[in-house]
Amino acid sequence: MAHDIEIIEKTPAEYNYKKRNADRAMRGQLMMFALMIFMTLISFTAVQAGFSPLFVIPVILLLAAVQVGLQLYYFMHMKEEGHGLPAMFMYTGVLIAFLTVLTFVTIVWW
Amino acid sequence: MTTAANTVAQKKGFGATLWDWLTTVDHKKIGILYLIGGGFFFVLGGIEALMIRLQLLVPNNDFVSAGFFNELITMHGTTMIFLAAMPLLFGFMNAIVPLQIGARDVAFPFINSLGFWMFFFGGLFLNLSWFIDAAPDAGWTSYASLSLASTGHGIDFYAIGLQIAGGGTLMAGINFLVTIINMRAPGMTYMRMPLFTWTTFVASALILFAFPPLTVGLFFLTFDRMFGGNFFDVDYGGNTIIWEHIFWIFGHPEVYILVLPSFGIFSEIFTIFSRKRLFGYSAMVFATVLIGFLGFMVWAHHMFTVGLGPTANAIFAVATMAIAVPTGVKIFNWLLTMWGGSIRVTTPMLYALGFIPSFVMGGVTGVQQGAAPLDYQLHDSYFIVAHFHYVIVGGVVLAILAATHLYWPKMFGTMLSEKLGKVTFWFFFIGFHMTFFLQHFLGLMGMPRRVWTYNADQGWDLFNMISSAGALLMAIGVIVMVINIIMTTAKNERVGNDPWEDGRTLEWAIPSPPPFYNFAQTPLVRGLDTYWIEKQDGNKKGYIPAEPLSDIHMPHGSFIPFVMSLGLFIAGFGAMFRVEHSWGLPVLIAGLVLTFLSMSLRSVKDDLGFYVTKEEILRTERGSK
Amino acid sequence: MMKGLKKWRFPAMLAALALVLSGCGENYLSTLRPAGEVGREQFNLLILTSLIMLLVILVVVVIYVAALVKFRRSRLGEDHMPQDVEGSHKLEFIWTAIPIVLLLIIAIPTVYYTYKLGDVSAMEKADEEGNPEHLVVDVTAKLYWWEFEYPEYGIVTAQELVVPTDEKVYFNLKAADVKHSFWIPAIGGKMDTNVDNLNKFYLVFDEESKDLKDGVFYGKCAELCGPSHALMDFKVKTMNRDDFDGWVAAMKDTENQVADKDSSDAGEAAFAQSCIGCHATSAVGSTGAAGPNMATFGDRNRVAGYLDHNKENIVNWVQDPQKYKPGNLMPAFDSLSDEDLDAIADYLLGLKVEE
Amino acid sequence: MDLNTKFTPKSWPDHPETATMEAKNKFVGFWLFLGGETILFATLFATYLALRNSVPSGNDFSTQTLFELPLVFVMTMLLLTSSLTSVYAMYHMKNYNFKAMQVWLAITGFLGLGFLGFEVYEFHHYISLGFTYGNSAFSSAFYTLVGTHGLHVAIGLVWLSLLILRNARRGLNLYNATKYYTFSLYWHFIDVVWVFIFTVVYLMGVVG
Ligand code: HEA
Ligand code: HEA
Ligand code: HEC
Ligand code: CUA
Ligand SMILES: [Cu+2]
Repeated sequence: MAHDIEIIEKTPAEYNYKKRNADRAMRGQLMMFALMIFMTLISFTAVQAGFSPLFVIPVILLLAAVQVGLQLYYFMHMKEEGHGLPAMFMYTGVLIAFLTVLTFVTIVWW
Repeated sequence: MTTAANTVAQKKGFGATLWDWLTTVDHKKIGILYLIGGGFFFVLGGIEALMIRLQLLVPNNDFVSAGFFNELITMHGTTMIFLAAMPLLFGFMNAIVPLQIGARDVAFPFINSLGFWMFFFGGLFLNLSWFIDAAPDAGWTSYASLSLASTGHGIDFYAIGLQIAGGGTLMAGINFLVTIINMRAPGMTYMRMPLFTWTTFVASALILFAFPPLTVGLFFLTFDRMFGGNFFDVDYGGNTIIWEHIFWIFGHPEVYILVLPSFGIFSEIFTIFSRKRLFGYSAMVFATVLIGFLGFMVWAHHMFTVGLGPTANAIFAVATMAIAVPTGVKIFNWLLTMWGGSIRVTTPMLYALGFIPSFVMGGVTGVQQGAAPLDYQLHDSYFIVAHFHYVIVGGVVLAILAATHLYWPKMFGTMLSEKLGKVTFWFFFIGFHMTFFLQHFLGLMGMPRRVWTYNADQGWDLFNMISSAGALLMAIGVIVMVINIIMTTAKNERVGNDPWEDGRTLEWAIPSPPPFYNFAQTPLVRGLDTYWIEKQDGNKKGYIPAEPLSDIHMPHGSFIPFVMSLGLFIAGFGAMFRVEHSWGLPVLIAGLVLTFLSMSLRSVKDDLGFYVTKEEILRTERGSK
Repeated sequence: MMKGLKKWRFPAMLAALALVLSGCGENYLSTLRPAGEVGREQFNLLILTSLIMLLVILVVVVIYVAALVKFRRSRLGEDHMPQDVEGSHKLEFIWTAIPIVLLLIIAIPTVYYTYKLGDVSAMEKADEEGNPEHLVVDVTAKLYWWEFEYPEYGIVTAQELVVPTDEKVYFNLKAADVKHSFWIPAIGGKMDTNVDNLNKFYLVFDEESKDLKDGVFYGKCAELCGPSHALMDFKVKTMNRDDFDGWVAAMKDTENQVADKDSSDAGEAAFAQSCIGCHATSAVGSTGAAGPNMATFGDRNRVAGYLDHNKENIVNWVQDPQKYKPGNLMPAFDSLSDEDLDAIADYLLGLKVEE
Repeated sequence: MDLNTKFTPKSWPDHPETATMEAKNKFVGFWLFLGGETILFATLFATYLALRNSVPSGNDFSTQTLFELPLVFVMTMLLLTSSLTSVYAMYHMKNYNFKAMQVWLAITGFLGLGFLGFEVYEFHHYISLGFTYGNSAFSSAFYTLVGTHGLHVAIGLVWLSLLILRNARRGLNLYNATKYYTFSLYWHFIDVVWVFIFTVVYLMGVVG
């Protein structure tokens, strides 16, 4: 329970190690951010450029999916340890979400 | 506030006791609150059912009017599903699951209490429709074209009331999930969890994924009816089929939300009263998960006649049938649990024994309905009514009644009379088959469901009469049970830890009822059926402690959940009467402000709980010996 | 159990079950006494699945009873400690595999018939002259009554569907106000009439209805549609193709049969005064009227779909329709004099196209 | 646990957001909640896709006549950037640098506010064109989907303000570290939803 929390002082070496790791992770995050912005730009340009919808729509959907993956895995740390369960529930959610959307674009009609 | 939650209730005055119940965050007390609330609504829904059957007793009856009949069936279905069956199951889940996993409480005691009060106020809101304006009358499914056309405020009550109660359910679901994920005692791996815990887990996951669509659907309905939305209004480009999909994306998982915990309860009963571990435990777990998963792939079997086209119908038909396989695995595992066991037919076991053939009959008619072309005939006929009462009453209600007898001693410390319990069973069981068996044939003989009356000489007269008589027997059964409860409570003969003598899981290792902190020391789990293992090893204490005796951290009670739910309740009225009364909008805003203010109060005022001292624990433990 | 079940027994059991079930219900209303190809296919599916289900129930009950008899504690003694078994892969395989096989047996005809019954491609087919090859009826479901239009012939009727036997009849289904569902139990499964779109399906009528109790098959509304959902019945008259063609011709002859205010017939005059705005008396036209078309009223079997077809009921109905069908859309005409009502009823009963 | 336990950057745990039992519960519970939110938004998206451009006859609003990409682009950039700033905030949270965290969070809040401002402007503009909530099924579905997202942003801002103000003088501890962390999860999730909104609603809307 809560009162069991022990306060562990890190040694300078441990602390520096942690700090270095954190900084490296942060640089990674920044890279990912750049990537996301880049993909957003591509999406907007692709639409503005007026390519055929048959080409544009799959591309922007794919980019959106990739971008969301980056958000989840990097910004929301899903790639880190201890996220197995959240990941499982998110995947289930995504699957059901997909089925729902699929239904509504196929068998709801006029 | 309630640091004194541990002082025994009897010493308190009425006001203090009431306050204690209004503010409690103890999972065992919330379990009892759920039983009281759910029990009340079950009787209410039952009375509505009796009125339905009375109206259909003879042809061309005019016991109730056509409009009132539609209100009756709508409220019967809605009440039974949302306000009776689910809360009653939540009651047992709350009371038992934390004990089964060796936890002191649930993960979010505050949210647990909030979930209850939202259910309660939502149910109250819905049922006030009987006294204010009109009750909802478009069926529990509330299909959009009819629910938009329905005049008066009935459907508004439905949409807002269910919204509030549904929010509570969602919270309860998340709470159970996190409890089971995080609060398990050391050694309690996933594959050592009792089946009731497993089914609670999967049912809660279904809640997590099924209730958001309901929330959205109800919002659409609310907006269409009260705020100028056009989701379902065909004249404005809307589409009513969207409602049907959303409702059943929620609605089909909902029926498994009901039946899975029931399966869990029966799994416990079969093992206890066969004195044998569950046959094929891992297959049972797998089947539970699979049923939950497949439960999301089949919703359109309620819409075979809507005109989705042969491809969609064929896919959903086959997916539907697939669910029979894991369910069958469960049935046969239960049978094989009994096989080679030492079967003692107590009241709970009697219910379990009644459950097997009843549920199988209901299940197989479900598979028949899953055959789409056949369902074109069966859909919206009394065959469907027969099917779902066989699975719901034969599965869920029997499970609730069984759990009432099984867990009563654990929850209240006294045993319900076995003799009266068996009387209840036989009345209920015979009445149940009498009511619903012939309805299969009524459906096949052309009787549509939701009919307020029927002309004589269409060949339906006799069967309807028998069906109505059966409902009366069920009512007698329930009344006998109420008498049983009253008598038992009056007699108040205390029982020990393991009143059924063959208890297997952790809840039977501690006193009945358990002290408010449950386990003086967190137990160490060495295998499936922990308590059984310890008993076999001659461990008198019942479990091996995983920690030294020390202070226990407990949460404070809180009145905020009650106030938050009350705020939503008040806001509901404001939203509904916004258009015709000038006070509507201010009331809507006031209610929401009340809710959000109390919510922020909660997040701003840190509540770190309190500690029960070692000495106090020792005192309590000695007292209960 | 399966061993005893020799191959030939299965069809025999099918037949036996079919026989037993078909004793059930009235032949003009029961799905168990199908009078058309679609209904018969569905009935066969019912029998097939029922047998499989009975088998499943039987297996379960046999194991169950045996376990209960053999392993009661009262027999084994209080202290008996059963052996704990974890499970059995062999058994588990068996009871996974056998249900799968049984389900496949059901799934194959299910999928087959789903496509077969959903096939309406022939609906639009026309012969060289552009005449449709098949009869198509447009059904419009309205708050508590049914309108049937025959676009090919330009005629419309209400409450009683008239169709030829022994051929596929195709339906366009639509609801005008709220959702209903079109169901003729003895002929075949239902289909919803949505407010959003047209639904299409077909039925086949084998039997001429004149020999039935009321000379008609019963049709029902199967979707909750408001207070009078229970009373939203319709009737189906089936006749051979020749009779049907005769009926169509007679219907077409009502082309100019419009109630006249100045008619010498008091009933017709009164009707023209108060009722013509909603009720047409000529069968030539199309759907969309506010009230049922009356051109065939005298031939009908029921008033307002379910009341006995007599003068008294017509008069009562016109005076207070809400009393009979709560929530229906016809206003009460309680100010009409008794004579007028009487005359109107006579007039209506005289509107016939059949002899 | 005592709220006033003081940590130093060196004693601050590696994963303060899951250091206590309560924190673990909140962490898992919040992720599950996001799982549910996924379905909630999926239903809204599905409905929007089904009703997109579905207007009564004589009404000629459509995605193509209505939406303007420059505005959406600016909004997207604001929200994406705010996602990054909240990552910075969590970076400092993990380093036990309270001040920097608060500053980055405040920036996050302002970016969010900017986003919301544009959204209000956008809705206001559409409404002034006559594209009101009750205009058509299309408009209802559009406003409900985008509006629900906007509402999430607004709730997030209120939450964030409360967090910043409430803890301004207390500093970081294990009790509020989770609260900050779950907030950042929530904020990223809002961003995730927006990615789909700008793609599915606006970009696909303009493409047709
Ligand atoms: C607890 C609730 C519950 C449960 C568990 C079920 C279980 C099932 N239901 Fe039911 N159902 C409802 C509650 C429930 N249902 C309700 C409330 C409605 C109506 C809603 C409304 O319209 O108001 C409904 C309606 C409904 C329909 C729609 C009918 C219609 O309106 O046209 C269908 C169609 O496929 C269906 C199918 C099934 C199937 C295949 C199962 C399966 O899960 C059953 C599986 C179990 C078995 C099959 C038995 C055990 C298995 C074996 C012994 C193995 C061997 C078996 C075989 C090989 C067959 N149900
Ligand atoms: C959990 C779900 C549940 C349960 C338990 C029940 C239980 C019962 N149901 Fe219910 N039913 C539904 C869910 C449920 N039903 C749903 C979803 C519908 C569809 C609604 C719709 O179409 O929209 C439906 C519809 C429905 C119909 C069809 C209505 C129609 O289509 O026209 C009928 C008709 O017979 C019926 C009957 C019964 C009966 C007799 C019981 C009995 O089992 C009830 C037994 C209980 C009692 C008899 C109560 C006893 C108590 C007392 C008598 C009071 C004692 C007094 C004191 C303690 C003070 N139900
Ligand atoms: C506002 C429109 C309206 C007017 C005017 C109206 N009716 Fe009707 N009538 C209806 C509707 C709608 C129904 C179908 C009711 C139902 O079955 O739910 C109906 C049904 C009937 C029926 C039963 C039809 C059947 O096929 O069995 C009769 C008879 C009838 N009306 C007679 C009359 C007479 C006589 C008058 C004039 C005195 C009249 N109606 C005026 C709307 C109207
Ligand atoms: Cu029309 Cu029911
Ligand atoms: Cu279902």
